[in-house]
Amino acid sequence: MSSRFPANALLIGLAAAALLSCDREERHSRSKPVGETVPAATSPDTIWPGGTMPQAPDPRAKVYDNNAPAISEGQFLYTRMNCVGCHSHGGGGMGPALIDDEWRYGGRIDQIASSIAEGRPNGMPSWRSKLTDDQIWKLAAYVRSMSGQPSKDAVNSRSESMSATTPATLMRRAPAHTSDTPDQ
Amino acid sequence: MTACNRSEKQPLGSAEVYSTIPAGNHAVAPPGASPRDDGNWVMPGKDYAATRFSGLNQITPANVDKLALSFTFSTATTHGYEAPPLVVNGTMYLITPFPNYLYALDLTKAGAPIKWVFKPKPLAASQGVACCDTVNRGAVFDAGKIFFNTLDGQTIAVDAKSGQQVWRTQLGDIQKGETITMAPLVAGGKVLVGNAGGEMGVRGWIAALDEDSGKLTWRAFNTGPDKEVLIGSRFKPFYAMDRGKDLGVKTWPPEAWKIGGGTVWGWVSYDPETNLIYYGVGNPGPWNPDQRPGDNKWTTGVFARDLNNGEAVWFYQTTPHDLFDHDDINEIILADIPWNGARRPVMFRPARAGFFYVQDRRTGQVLSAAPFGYVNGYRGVDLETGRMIPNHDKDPKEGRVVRDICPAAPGAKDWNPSAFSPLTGLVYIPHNNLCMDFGAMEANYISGTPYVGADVKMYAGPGGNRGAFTAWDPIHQKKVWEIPEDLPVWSPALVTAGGVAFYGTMDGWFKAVDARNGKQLWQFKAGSGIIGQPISYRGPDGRQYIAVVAGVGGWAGAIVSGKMDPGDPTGALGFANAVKDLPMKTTAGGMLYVFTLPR
Amino acid sequence: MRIRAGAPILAVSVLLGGCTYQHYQSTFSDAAVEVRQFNILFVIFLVICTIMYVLVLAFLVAGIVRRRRAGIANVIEDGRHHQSDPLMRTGLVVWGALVGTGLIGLAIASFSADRSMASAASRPRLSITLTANQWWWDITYNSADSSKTIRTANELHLPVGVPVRILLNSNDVIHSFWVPSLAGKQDLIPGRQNDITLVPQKVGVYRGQCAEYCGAQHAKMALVVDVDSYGDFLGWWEHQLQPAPTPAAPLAKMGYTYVTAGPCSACHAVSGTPASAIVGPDLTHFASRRSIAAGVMPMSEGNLYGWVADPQSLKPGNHMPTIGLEPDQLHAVVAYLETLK
Amino acid sequence: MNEMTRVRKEDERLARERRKIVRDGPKLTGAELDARLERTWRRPPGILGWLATVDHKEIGRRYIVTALLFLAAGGVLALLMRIQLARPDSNLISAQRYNELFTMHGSTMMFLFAVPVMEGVAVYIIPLMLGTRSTAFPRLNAFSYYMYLFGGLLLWAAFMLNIGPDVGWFAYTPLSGPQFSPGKRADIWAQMITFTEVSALAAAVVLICTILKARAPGMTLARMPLFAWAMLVQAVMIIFAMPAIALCSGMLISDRLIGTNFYNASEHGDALLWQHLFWFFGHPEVYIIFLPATGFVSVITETFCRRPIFAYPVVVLALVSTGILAFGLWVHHMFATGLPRVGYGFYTAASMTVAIPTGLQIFCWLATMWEGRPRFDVPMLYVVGFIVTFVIGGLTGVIIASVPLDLQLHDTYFIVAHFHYVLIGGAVFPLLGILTYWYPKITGRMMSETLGKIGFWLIFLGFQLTFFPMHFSGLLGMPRRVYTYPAGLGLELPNLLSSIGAFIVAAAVALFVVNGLMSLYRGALAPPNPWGAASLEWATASPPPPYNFPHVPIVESRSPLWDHDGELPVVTGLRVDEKETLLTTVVAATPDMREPVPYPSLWPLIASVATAIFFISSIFSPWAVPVGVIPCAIALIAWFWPKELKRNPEPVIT
Repeated sequence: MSSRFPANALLIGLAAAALLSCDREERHSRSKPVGETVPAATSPDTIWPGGTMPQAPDPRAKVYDNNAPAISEGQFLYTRMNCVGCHSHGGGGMGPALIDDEWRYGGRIDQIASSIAEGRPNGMPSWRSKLTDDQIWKLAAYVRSMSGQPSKDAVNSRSESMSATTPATLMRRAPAHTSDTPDQ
Repeated sequence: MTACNRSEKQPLGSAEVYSTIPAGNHAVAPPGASPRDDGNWVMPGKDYAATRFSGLNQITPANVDKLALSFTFSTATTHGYEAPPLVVNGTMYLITPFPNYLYALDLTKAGAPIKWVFKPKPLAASQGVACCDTVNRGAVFDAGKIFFNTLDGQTIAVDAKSGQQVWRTQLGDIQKGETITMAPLVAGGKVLVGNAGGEMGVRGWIAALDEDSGKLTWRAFNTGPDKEVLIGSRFKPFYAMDRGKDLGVKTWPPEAWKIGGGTVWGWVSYDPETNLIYYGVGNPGPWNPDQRPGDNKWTTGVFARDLNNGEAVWFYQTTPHDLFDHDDINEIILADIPWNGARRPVMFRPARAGFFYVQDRRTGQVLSAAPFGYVNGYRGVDLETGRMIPNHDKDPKEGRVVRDICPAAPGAKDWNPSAFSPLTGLVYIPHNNLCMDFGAMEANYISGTPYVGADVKMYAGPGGNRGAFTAWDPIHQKKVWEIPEDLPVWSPALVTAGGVAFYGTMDGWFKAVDARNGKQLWQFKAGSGIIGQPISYRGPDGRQYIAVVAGVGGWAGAIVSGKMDPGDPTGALGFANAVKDLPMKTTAGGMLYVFTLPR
Repeated sequence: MRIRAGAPILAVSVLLGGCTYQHYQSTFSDAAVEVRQFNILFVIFLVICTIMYVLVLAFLVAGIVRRRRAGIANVIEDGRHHQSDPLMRTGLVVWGALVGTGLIGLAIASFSADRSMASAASRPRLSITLTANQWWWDITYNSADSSKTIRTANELHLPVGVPVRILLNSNDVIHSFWVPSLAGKQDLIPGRQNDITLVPQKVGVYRGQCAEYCGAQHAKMALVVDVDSYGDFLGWWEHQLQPAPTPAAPLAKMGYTYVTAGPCSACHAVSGTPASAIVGPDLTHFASRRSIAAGVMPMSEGNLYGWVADPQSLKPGNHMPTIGLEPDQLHAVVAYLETLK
Repeated sequence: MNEMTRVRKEDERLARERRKIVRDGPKLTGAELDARLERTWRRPPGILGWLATVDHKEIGRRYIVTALLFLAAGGVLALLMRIQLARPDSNLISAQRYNELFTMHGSTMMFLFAVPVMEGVAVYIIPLMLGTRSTAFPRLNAFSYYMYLFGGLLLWAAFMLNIGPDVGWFAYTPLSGPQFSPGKRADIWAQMITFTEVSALAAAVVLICTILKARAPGMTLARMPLFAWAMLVQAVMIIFAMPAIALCSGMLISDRLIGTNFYNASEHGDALLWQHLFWFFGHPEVYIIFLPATGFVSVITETFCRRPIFAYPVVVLALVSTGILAFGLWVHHMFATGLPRVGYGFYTAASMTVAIPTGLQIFCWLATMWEGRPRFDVPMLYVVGFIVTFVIGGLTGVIIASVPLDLQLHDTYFIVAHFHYVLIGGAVFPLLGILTYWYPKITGRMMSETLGKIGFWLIFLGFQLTFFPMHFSGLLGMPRRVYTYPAGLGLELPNLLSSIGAFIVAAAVALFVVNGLMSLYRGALAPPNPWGAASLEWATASPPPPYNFPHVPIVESRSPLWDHDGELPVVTGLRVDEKETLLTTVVAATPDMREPVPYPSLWPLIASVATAIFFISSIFSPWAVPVGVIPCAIALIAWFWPKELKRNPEPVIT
């Protein structure tokens, strides 16, 4: 076993790790606003007459979905833009619960971003004019982390305020169902 | 400060007697504001004195155990049902929570079929600014018309016979976060309505509409300059702390009064002899006291105004610079009490901060104030200055959680009104026993979104029971008997001349207890938790009927009606933590139950 | 002999080519009681330490250049490496005593300076609450009559000669309030209530900066301190109490609607308009401030355009987003902001 | 019956074993003894042997080389920082990247260079200086190096993968807390601390046991070389200081991973808890770095002034009192946090008191130079450079010990100047001097004197040019850790000078490395004692054989080689066929027992790999803690499994 072996193993290991995580912690400070507006209304899982058309996933999903600084900025916005007033720390109240696995209008990040931007008929305000798309997507990334969707390495275990739900780092990951029914 | 923390654990549901009923000379209802019972139930408070006392006496402690179901009716809504059914000459009217349907049931026919349904179609988005469930606290019948408010801030008058709309006036603006949930009060040709939305940073007001045309006659704001608060030369508050020019502006940081809350979403009483209306004002916004230094006039206090022109006559601030969201909107029961030899017109107020106030209703002077629940957030009321003395080591602090504040934000008793029986002279108080951890933070104001600035976690108070039904002697300020309940008692009370008191529990038990000693005589398990007002009326066949609507919800029941996840203790502004077990004890619903004695 | 405190150090710094810059963020100043006492104490310490240093160097040089005739050095070559010069033994004792007394003297000087600073600032007549956020300063002037409290940001106006107590708290991480030309720094720590009391003595404009590493933009979290005469200060306070007038010019009116209804009102407040958010600085009298974005750039139309158009490129990572305004919206917003004197 | 046969068979086996025993003694000496000892003490060949070594000299060399690599890496980061700060308002390097740079520079220099290089030099030299054949616990020594290596690799791999820490080398909460440091950056920093503290604790235990139990017979505590005293005090300080940072970094990781509330102010945690615990370790840490340097200065001054250090007991007492006092002054890092002012008074007094022992040491060195006949080769030049530079740093330390002054100077570039004066001046200059001094002993070759002198003057002048102007940028109001500064504050000139100076220092370090590498092949061959020094390490060959000394020498004075011009008296009787060393009593160093020395083994490496996997995986999931412990337990059990259970032919205790 020549001494060349450990050098190669080290390099391969490093390269693999590089692919795995190099972008997870990149702090994208957007000096240019995010491209086009949030897609009109990516519909939640429903029936597509005549067979399902494969919807191209929104390109921004992977930029925001597991990005730790984006989720942390989303947490800042969640508190300061008064989302906590209606949804509390995920348990709900005026608004529906966000830590469970039921999503009326879809649990994917682009669907949540669309709910935030468009608003929903039963009282969810439309934030399109108040928040930029970048902020909306960061909020959506944080909302997904409240129900344990993104990977555990990208979420914060707690905030510097009263401790509420179980830490996101310990939350079991439940697949998102579009099963909840809006009120009459 | 007396704090009755029970040492031994008392069995839930059974009464503990503390003292005897005062013989003979005790409080009575004022004749003007509380006329003889005519068997109808035309307003939530039964009468202008808000006694919620029914003069019928067919049902007595002896025969109440034979009460049987007469008929039921489903309202097709599943949010908190806080309103009473109204009964007017053989027709029962039901106003439901959002979307606020108005049903008319014909009591003369068997099974009370529907005569007509009026659908006001309020804006669906108004559900997004209703802080504590999309409830409605009741309609009112007067001069052939039914008056009620819709969640999106409209007051509507409907012809009682035909169900056709007479007039509709838009008063609130949901874009600013305003909703209306209170039951109007109709008196002297005027309909009195106030807005809700203290948690949304609105500016509170009370308005009077003309009964026939629905046009706005006057509107009095609860913050801002004296001109807009309709404070003029007649205004003579009893205590020095409430005197001063433009206190609605001076006791706030600049501009903060414009988003300072002070809403009117509770109960209004009226005294025909003095033509004065009495109502309580809600909490200042935001909940975080550090963000609004000053007394924050005229929030969390009681106003007395002239009915015709709305001019303020006196005001008493119960909690200056409110610390724990203790809105002062609870019911105001008018009564006359023996006072060294003479009869003194007073008002009873089992207030949210946990003190039972007896105040002279002509001047607002506090005659006595004693805690009717466990209180450690305040040291007591200083009768010279009238000022509530807070307990400073429970003061909320930004950036640090203050623990074990009792009573919690919903107070020792929230909006659910108590009943007063002139026969026993006691006030029957359905209330909570909750404490809380309070984490204040800076609140950011965006119109139409919540403006709270606090994380709260509530839990059961001393003794472990989360609620109680208490009979209170207002003269000696003493508890006569008390029934501890497992869950907070969020249903209003009813007491009848027959000597029976009725109330409901949040897990669906409708209970009848002896008004004298609190012994439980009868109970019925309804389909959903009961937070609605029970009523007693004389049916077309002359027999006494008891009616109540079971539909859990409101702030306490939001965890069920709002389909919340109990995993977050701060949900529903902190109430979720206190009632984590409620979803296992009741489901949402909206069913009317009417009981009577079998023939 | 009360030497003018800053003189010697000022001289040294001028020597360093510092004369062209006005020293408004440096400790070489005499604008407040605290910094004067700092300079006096600094000079005392400097003198004593320099003396000690010269002694050490002298001893070192002596040790190096001492001519050692044969038989004098106690070295192995002469077999005398186990002997030691009695002079050195007494020297050791003298040196120990010298160092000891020098340090005790400095300690006493330090304690007395500490006490005199504390007593000079003992009866504050003005209370200000300074709340640090990630990367800007939120300032509230408290007053007994709560309707007289005012809220501003990134610019501190102080009356000359009046002791002022600044209450320090933080909304997020640990920052440090430091205006070198006035006084020493104090940390702003979440969960603790610190405070600092200043007694400014000279009217003028000074600059301070956050001195505790607080994240990405720690370097661009400065604040400007205006020490005015008592009259000017009261005038400024009165002016700050006035709500912002609604603009008349059409472009500014368009800007008014955009700011008070658009994304700006989610974070900023302009009193007298529906916008009352507190996430970002209060803009009611924004145009009367000397700097933009916490002392990053002086207030000018060009800088205002640059900042409003794209704050992320000037202060990357801060919470103010790049909205991507259309050119006409940008002109309108800047026009409106300039009316907020 | 079979009991009797079994005992008889056992006795026969012992007799056969006893016949095989060979001892060094009058009969067995010279080349044949060296060959037999070489065969016993040599490590197995090949890569596995290289990984399994327990020879303190190999581990020492690896420590030094790895630490110097990290010094170079940290130095490159410093150059990048100085490029960014050369001009005002420059954005060559983004804020995020700059914050990572200064965090990595600080962490690398403090945790991956300064402490380990001192450990490395001590692990190499102490056994030689004390006249023994091996350190105590040589496998623990190997384990400590691997933990240090893996800790360094973790930090720098994360930095390369763009998940390096950006919270500063002392990572104050709540900035390093879960909410304000998203992702795994701060966790990786905290876990690197776990690695380096385990490594430092292990090395400290090795050094303490070696110094107290393995000295040559006759070397009483009063005759022990000053460098050994310095390392003893330093090791004891490590043992008292490291647990504080172990606790606070552990609490930070649990806050960030499972949401505990140690530093959450709103749930009644406290942000200052971190600062107290960190600086309780932090200040002793800088003395842990400085005390070995005082040892180096004593060694060099003694040799190049041709006489023992003046007033040896005073210097020893100064070392011990510095070690103790260092634990009493950590709050001078927190003068601006609003703690009660009277409390600060105590820490001002303590911070000034700690200057007295160091002042006395400096006097003793100067007195030695006064009395001796100093010869200014490169090491002695570094000692002079040390005295000129370090005293400035010490005096600015006295200045910032005063509360009113520190409130202006805390967290400014004045502090950056102060601690570079005391760390580079106080530790790196003596280090460069001692590397030049012991280079012949380690490699058998002399370093070039001319390159050495050029290198010295370059680094000395470059250092002053870099760090003296920082005093002025601090007084002119430039805070620490700013990725840029505005023009017009008078900061342009000092920063430009600092940046130029930084490149000169870099050139000097490069020159030193070139000199080191070149001398490996083209340096003059070094005799056993090229400098004519007095201590025992110069009594054996250069580079020393694996067994260090054919016979363990006897010591009768503080400078043995000077007092015995001929052969040193020796002790014989140690086994030759087995690895064995002599243990002596703690104070009087009289021979106590013969101790078998562990053989090379892979288990330390395997145990440290298992521990590394356990530490790194517990960054990502709390379940890694219970699961990761199992492989560590297996590795440690295998490591400590006794070699044979049969009775040893010869009772160890004579």
